[in-house]
Amino acid sequence: MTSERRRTLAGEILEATGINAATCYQCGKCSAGCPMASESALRPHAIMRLVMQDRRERALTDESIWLCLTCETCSARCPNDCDPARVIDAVRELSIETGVADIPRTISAFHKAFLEQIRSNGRLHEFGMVMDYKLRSGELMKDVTSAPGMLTRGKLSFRAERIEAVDEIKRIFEKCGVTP
Amino acid sequence: MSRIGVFICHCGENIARTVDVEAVAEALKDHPGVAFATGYKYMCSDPGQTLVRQAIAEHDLTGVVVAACSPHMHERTFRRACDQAGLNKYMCEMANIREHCSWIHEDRGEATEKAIDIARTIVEKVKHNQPLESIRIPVTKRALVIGGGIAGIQAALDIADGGHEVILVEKEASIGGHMSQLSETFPTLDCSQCILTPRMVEAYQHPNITLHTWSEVESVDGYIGNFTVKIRKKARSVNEDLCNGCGDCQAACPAKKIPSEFEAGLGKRTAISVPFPQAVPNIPVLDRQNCTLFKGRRKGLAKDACGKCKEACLKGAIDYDAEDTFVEKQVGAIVVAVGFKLYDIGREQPEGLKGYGEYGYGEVPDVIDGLQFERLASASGPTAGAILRPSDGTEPKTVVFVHCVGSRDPEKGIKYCSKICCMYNAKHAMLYKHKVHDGRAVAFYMDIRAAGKGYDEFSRRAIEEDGAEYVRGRVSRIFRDGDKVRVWGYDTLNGEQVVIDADMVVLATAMRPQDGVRELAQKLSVSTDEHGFINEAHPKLRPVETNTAGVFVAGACQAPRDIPESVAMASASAAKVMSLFSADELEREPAVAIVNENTCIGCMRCELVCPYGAIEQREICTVDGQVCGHVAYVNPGVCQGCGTCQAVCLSKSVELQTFTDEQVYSEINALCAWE
Amino acid sequence: MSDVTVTAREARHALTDIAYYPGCSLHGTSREFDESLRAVAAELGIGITEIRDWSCCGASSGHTTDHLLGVALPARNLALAEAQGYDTVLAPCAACYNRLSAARLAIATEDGLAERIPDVIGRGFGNTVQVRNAVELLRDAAVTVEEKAAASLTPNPLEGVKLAAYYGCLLVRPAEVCGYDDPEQPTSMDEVISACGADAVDWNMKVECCGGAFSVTRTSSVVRLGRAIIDDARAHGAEAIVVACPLCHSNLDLRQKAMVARGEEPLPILFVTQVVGLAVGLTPESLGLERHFVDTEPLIARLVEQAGARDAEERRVKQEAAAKAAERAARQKKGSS
Amino acid sequence: MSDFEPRITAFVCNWCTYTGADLAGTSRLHMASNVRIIRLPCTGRIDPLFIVKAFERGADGVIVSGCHPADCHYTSGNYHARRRFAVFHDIMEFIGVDPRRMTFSWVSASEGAKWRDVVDEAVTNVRALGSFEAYRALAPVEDRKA
Repeated sequence: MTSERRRTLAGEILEATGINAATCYQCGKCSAGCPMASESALRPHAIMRLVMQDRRERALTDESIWLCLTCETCSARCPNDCDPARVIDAVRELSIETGVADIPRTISAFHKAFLEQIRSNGRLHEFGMVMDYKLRSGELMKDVTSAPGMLTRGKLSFRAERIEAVDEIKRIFEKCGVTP
Repeated sequence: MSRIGVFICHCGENIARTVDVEAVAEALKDHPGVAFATGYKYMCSDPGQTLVRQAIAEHDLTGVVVAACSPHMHERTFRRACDQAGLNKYMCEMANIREHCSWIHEDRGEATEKAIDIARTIVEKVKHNQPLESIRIPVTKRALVIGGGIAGIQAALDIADGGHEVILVEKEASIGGHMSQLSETFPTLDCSQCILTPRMVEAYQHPNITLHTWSEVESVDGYIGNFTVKIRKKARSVNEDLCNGCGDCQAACPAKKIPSEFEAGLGKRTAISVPFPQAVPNIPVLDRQNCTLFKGRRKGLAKDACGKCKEACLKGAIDYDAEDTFVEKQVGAIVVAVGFKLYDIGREQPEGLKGYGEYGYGEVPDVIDGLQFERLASASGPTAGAILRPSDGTEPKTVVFVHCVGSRDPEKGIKYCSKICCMYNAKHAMLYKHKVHDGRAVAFYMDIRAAGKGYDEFSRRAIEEDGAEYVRGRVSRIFRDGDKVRVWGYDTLNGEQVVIDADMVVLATAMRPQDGVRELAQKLSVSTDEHGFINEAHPKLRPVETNTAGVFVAGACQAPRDIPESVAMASASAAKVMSLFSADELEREPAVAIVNENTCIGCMRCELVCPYGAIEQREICTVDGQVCGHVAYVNPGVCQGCGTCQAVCLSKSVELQTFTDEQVYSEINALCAWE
Repeated sequence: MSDVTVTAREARHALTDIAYYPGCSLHGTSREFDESLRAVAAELGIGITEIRDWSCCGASSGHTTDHLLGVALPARNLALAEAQGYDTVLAPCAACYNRLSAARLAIATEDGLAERIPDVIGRGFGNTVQVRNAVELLRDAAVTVEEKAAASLTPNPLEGVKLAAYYGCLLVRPAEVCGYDDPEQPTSMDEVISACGADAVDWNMKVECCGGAFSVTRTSSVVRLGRAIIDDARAHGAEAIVVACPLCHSNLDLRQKAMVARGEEPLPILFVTQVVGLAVGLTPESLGLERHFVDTEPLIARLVEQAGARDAEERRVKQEAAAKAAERAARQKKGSS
Repeated sequence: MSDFEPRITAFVCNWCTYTGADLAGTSRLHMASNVRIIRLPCTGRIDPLFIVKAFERGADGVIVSGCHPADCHYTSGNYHARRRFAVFHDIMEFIGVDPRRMTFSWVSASEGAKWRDVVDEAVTNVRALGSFEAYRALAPVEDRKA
């Protein structure tokens, strides 16, 4: 049975999250409240449907899954407890694993830069992060105007905070098989 | 030594084709205890039965086995025949060699062999049959109907017209139930009041109906045909015999600002009041919670703070010191028709439900529920039928109707479909469009469920002719924005978010079981489902019976129901009640369990497993009357004869008549005749 | 569920000796949240100690990239608090609060996770510490806040100030993770605001999303969502929006520059701790109010002015009373002679 | 062993399975003739000793069948039966009766075809297991005939 399921997208989602996509009856309440609906091609209920129909290609490669703010509004209001937010999380993970992800450059750059900061310092060094992000995303000039303000307001510092047990963090990343 | 007659039927060719009937007769002739065995073409025919009767006389038979069709087919027939011949009818059993043999086998040899086995087995059983008397239960030909909504009224009228006494108990001040609150009814749009009120009056004036309003069922004892019910008549503070319903008390009452339950909170009432002008009976109830006088008394004031109604009443019908009284009655049957309530979806939920913070019900005045819209649309309502929104009394130009609020929502509501909402939403949209021609009606739905005569046509009409806009998708949020109510929805059909600035929103909230139905079910020992609806005895074949004999169910207390269904169920229960009342005594097969008090150890495991509560403890005394222990006792009136008690009895002290251990074991033993 | 989510009732116990998990933002872009929190905690007698060698919770990048990572990173910090002998962790940053709570829930409910985590983080872990946020903590201390506000140099300085409590996503959703307040119509922050003597306005965008982590990556979205929130708050008469989340703060504060540039009236965005600080009479400097992009000066000025006016009024009343008394005394003199 | 025909005793409830078997008959569904039915009001009435007795008297297999859960004519009799047999099943195995000789099933009044399948399957299984000799070794249970 499970091996049967593992082959379908819905099966994999079930394994990863314990959520049965078939419980979604497409009422659209999730999409009605989604703050990003106006900007994304696939709305929460559509992603649920693609999962149900095992349309892996469409679900995993669409930019929309990367436009989710994980604000959880959909899950909070879902009448049938389908937890679309969690499903979308899982779909994202799958799309990374299978390498088909078409992550908007800026967003992947952001996540990568962010995680790299954590891996190497244990904490987020925003200044370093922003610099790294700019390099990864190529958005060099964006927000440069606010950087000075950040500095004068003491919101950004050039010096990174590094925790003592950085190796612990590196180990966690290895254990989870994540390399930014 | 028993002398059993075995009668093997050819059933034309049906049995004889595959079973060698004569061979069977031959084989049985020599079987110990068999005095006579013969075959015949049609055993159930009159000559066939005569043959049985003669044999009983000639061979002085002590038992009869008819090897023919299924006992479900002809057991009655042949038992009657035996009875006529003076042989106790419970000494007659059937061996099923048709359905269970000749019809399902081809090989004549095998079939014949099996037929012989079957006949032998039953012969062995009959050897241990005992002459029994069928149980006769006297029937009190008076019915109790609980609930005075349309279902209860219908059931009461049908039974009363059938010539039997009916006691109708209603917990509110007037009968009429939810139907009296409705404006117009789908799919015909005829006025609810106009079709209901006459029935209410009829029930009130019917010589065979005793009406107890402002009353509740306190306790129920006994069993089918013989229930004893105790009814609590709650203190009305108004003498029902003296009151002439002039309404002077109501006019005099200073507490006029109390939200009216009948108007679903959209109107006000006085502390002493009749719920609505057409109330039946037209006798007010004094609401002690909100009455100035009783508030004063609760505060412990030395002198009564009010008394205007008493002064105003020329009949002297008002009695501030009235107390609850009780009426005890014998009834033979009970119809439960306590109806439903709406799921109040406000944020505060007493019963573990979550409520809908996102819909602002109870916080945004112009977000109302279906029943409130009924009152707005009703000619007798607070706005005299004009659609005006609660907040500022203006006419809403855009009204949003939301389906499935609480229904089909396991997370915040209940998982079932409330069934009537699709229809009343369509009705509401229509009524609104009929009253506000330039208005816009938008309905958010998941599916349109309009199965019923003329139902789908009706909901289509709302869309096609009255121009209601149907949007497929649930609503995410409803909130107040200035003097508008903003609705965030989604159109799943063309994949767009839909934002509507409405003037009023109507939520089709779910149908739930009436308060206190579980307690009532307990009193009646009928079961309820996970939601609290009353369980029918069989979902298909016994839809208005309950698992307690003599208790029937009608209307929305069994499941979400619309008016026609409720009425149909009510008439069905009435028919059941009347067939029950058609005889002076109930005759029942003596298939009941009997306890051997000498061996019973009083462990009462039987009481635990009995599905009918037919088993109770009974004290046993020594000769000088000293209680020396207890044993189980089975009430034959209540026992239905499942035999579960016997299977769990440790001391083998309980026997199910017609299926005793002796009988079963001798059947089993007979099967080794295979050797 | 209730054993892993902290209900207000559970939280009522001891407001002292709490493990403090500031999180990266409070050490960086939102240090005023950290400063004001420490100042307020000291003032209210809430004992908080920073967790030794805490690390980042992974924020949304963590769990959007890998579920296990998203659980492990918070778990390490909970394990630290456990090891350092605490039973409650204060995570003022809504994002951290959410990640920490979510991790607790996941570990308590997902098969095999509880067994797996110690190996992943290389530490023993019993999942015993409760996670609480700043709003929750201040709501539980509301009585103290009222007293202090009444007793401050200029009593109830925030009196009459209209504030919009903005919860956003991470404080209230998902309900089974947060669960300390109603997910659709929360009241905790409003309670804190009223305790401060200010008026909590009734508005509509309390729990709508501000754009969260998209601040840098999809600024356009953040501006769109932020505007809706700011406009609604202003429409309902708010003089400032109160937040308890660094992300919300920077999204609403920093991104308002665009609007201001277009000549729109800016709306100050305050951390809930700053509001409480002002109420109990702490100085704006000690609360880091100068660190905001949207100038809080006008608001402060208005408070000072209001306080001044009230003092003047009181003084006038006193003088009048004194004058009357003097007159009366004089008249009596006349009469007696 | 090829010509061995198993003898199977079926304990069925009057309201569901017995009626279902009637339906099989009226629908002329042909099936193996090895099964002998003993009619009881409800599976709740079935004392495990009935089954022991059947084996003791030389049955090679036993079928117990009643109403589907929740459809019991007596509301809960079949639940009690179910619990009882859950335990009983293991006991039989313990005393050396191959559980495959026992079939427990639910056949409603409308499932004539299902009854046919239950019968044929039971017969095939028991035929494969061969004649139940062990019963001769079972301690003779004293006849309950009074």
